[in-house]
Amino acid sequence: MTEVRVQEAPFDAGAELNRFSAGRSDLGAVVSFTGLVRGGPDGALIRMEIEHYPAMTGPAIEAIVSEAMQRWSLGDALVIHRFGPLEPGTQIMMVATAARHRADAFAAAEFLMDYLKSRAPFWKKEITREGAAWVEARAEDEDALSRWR
Amino acid sequence: MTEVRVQEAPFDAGAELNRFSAGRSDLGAVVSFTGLVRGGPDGALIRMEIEHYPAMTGPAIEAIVSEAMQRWSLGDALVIHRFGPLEPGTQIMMVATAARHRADAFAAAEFLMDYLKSRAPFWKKEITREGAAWVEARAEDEDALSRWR
Amino acid sequence: MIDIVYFAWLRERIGLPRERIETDATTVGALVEELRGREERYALAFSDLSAIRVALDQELSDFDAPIATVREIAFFPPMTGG
Amino acid sequence: MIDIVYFAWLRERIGLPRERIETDATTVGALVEELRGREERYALAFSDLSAIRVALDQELSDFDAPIATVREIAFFPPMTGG
Repeated sequence: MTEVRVQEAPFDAGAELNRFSAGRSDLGAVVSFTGLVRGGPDGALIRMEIEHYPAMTGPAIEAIVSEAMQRWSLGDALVIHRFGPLEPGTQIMMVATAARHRADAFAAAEFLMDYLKSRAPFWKKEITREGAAWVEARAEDEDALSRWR
Repeated sequence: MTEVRVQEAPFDAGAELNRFSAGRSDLGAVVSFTGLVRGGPDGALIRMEIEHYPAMTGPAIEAIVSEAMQRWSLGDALVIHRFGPLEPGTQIMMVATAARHRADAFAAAEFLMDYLKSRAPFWKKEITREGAAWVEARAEDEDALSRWR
Repeated sequence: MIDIVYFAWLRERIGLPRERIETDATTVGALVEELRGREERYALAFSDLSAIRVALDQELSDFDAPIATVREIAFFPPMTGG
Repeated sequence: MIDIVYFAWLRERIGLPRERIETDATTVGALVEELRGREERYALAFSDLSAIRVALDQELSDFDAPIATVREIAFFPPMTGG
């Protein structure tokens, strides 16, 4: 019932949200998160590149989604994550959750994001006019996991 | 910069999300919530009707949005809420928030929803084969406000 | 003269969405007492104040609030939007 | 024979994405020690283990884990997806 997609191609977040919400007359609440490539101060970013670990990425995300489905009363969940080169302003990834009650949909979406950030095997590299640099993990992202334990 | 719309007409949540996200190369995180009309067990609901207090609705929502913009580091916020007759499965309302960091976008969207539920002047009536009944406020919705104080 | 507006089941029980009245009441609570004394449908509609919210000139308020300078009072059940 | 895969700056510092090696190491940590001893680029790449994560057969693990039955070991920096 849930859907996980790891892809190089762009996706249309609005179309995905509509498709995900369509015909859910049993579920009243849909939450989505969309992650966009920030251009950085004065548009310094030329592009972002995302590397991933193909053999692990799908199973790791599926495991995170299964955990969310067990923790909350969810009707459905969707995760799309891109890899490869990404232009500033374009979508990196999205998650969506559907539930009867909004508290479940919100909590599950935040949980999915927190775990995807720090436990799914993606690495971001930023290419600017000054050169290329791997994005460093933020301590806040690791800390964010502690609230779900 | 923020946008509040109170309308009888349906809206396209996906198109609104895309429009809201477009060209935000300064903001990396967009959260949306969409509320749908639930059909009820075995599709008992014929339709929902939403009454509102036109002179108060707009200003009340604007005040909630202003409060959210002050509390979190938000780049933008959108609220759309319908009134009048609504078919099962269709959108009742949506909120969207955009921020640099996802924690701000998530918290602000939940705050907006909690306040819209209990502080914006809308009343839902459900029309089923058995008759019409006003939806009662849930104690959980009032309780939800306490965490923001 | 003050405008009173009713919404949802309050509007249905009282049987009208809006009325303009003359009153000497100085607070919302006193006005409600006066309305209750008018007719059975008002007494019924206002029988449980814990289930009723009030807005003065489109701002949420409460039953203790003074109404001397108020132009529009709204009575309605707890909101159920979102 | 065991496959080792590297990602992000670990891949760049070591200069290859994947290699197959023969080893007598029984844990991840012992394997890392062996790699460090091979060449300067490995010593540099593995100089700060607190900045390195490990996965055994595509499951997150740690440096104490045994590797006797493992087919693929992955080394990479903390993930930065989402």
